[in-house]
Amino acid sequence: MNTVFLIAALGLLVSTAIAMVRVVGGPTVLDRIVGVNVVGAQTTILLILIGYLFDNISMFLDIAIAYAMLNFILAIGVTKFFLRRKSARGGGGGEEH
Amino acid sequence: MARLVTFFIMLFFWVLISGMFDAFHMTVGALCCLLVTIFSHDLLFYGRPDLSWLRDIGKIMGYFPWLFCQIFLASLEIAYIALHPRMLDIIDPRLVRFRTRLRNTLSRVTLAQSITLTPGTITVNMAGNEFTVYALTQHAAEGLPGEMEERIARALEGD
Amino acid sequence: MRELQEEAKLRMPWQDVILQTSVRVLIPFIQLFGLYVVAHGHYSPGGGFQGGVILGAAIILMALVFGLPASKHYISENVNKTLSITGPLVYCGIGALCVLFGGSFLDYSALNKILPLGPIAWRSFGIFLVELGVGIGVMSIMLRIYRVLSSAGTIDQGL
Amino acid sequence: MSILSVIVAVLLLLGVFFFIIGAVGIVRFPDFYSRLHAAGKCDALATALSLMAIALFNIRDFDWALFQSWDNLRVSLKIVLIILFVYVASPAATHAITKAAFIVGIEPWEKRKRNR
Repeated sequence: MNTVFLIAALGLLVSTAIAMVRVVGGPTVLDRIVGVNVVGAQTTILLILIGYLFDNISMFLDIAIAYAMLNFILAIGVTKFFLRRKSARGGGGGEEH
Repeated sequence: MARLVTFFIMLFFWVLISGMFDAFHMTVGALCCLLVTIFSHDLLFYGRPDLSWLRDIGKIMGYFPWLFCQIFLASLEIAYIALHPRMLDIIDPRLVRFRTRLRNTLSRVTLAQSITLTPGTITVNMAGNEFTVYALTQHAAEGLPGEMEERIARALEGD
Repeated sequence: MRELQEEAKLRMPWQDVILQTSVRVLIPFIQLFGLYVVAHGHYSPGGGFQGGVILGAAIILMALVFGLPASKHYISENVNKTLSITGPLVYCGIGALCVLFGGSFLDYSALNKILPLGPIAWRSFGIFLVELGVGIGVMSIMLRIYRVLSSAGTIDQGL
Repeated sequence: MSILSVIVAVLLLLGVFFFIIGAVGIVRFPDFYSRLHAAGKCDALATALSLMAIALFNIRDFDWALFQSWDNLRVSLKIVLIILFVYVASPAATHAITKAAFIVGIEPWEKRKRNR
């Protein structure tokens, strides 16, 4: 069974590498956010698989839950920040930059 | 009442994630649940202090398997599109607007989340009972809101 | 397309019903998980700092989605200041108490003289208390940094 | 190799397959909104499938009659909690990003533009 987990983890690494293309070369900031979100979702699974490979599932599970939560908060936070910055630049009037 | 229910939900959650049943950890757990209850009980049951949500949860559990099945089928379609060599000929993105007949906020939000979860469609905006949905293909656009709305209406609004 | 954009801008782009409803359900669980990480610091990964970060992130999430005034209603500035003093005070207080009872700084077994539980139980309990202090401090100071940075010093509107 | 192992392997590899589809999708699709289709949703499904596989694998030596090894069952339920969390949080994040892009004014790709 460890072999299957190892293969799955390698597949996840490959897909992370593909998603990184969008993170590095995305035309807009929002593209990069999407890329980072995808990488975060893959990392959650990867952490749990690592937990199995190291025989310490209950420890890595906590890290995975925290990672999923912070990933969600990161997406919303960066989105709001970008929205605010863009609207301030695009003629918000008297707002400071 | 809402506080009591929140406390027991939190206690259940604590037992699930903690897994240590000595006196010290259970005491700490009960204290933590109490703290969260005091701070956040009005977040979890905003505007619904009665027990009507219990019935809703039971009904919505029957909705999830169908949703999961839909998500799986639609994901296969997205996979077909994403791997197709001449992808640009297949996709035809468009904005769709429609009005829903769902009444309360929770069921509308459930509908919006389900639409977003089903590949091929994303909820762009929800203002009142008007949804703006971005659909990837014509086939996905035609399937809106359709059966999903009916099922949610049956599950959450009881008609 | 164009008028749809205008409409989406007009109707309070910061207040999003879908996001608010989802976040409202999630926040109590995130808080409880943060408390769990603080409380189980000596058995599992994590501890005071990490749990404090998760607790602070829950309230930052609230400030992001409901607006800064709502989060100030939840934890006001005065309470936040008190908490950010309490956290380091608990940490230093435990350490100083150990010195007072004849040990070195943060040598918890010296606390045995207050309440005879045995030095080993006191070590475990002392670590828990210190981590509680660290958690409270990290939470409130993270929240404070977010509030000051997001509103450019004047804590009124936020991101 | 029991039947459980086969189910676990199939679910896990299916999840990884959907992850790769999502990654390929966000690289190949022409505009921002269609990239979101690939990203947000294939990932939710792939996460659910992989986590289900792991949860099933975790209760492989759980004895239902004696109700021993309570810890394994607890870990599996915890994994199910992650699935529920992802299914509430992921569409909300996708929706937030979409709405932000919509307000900022990123133009969607349209078919007739290309034909012109």
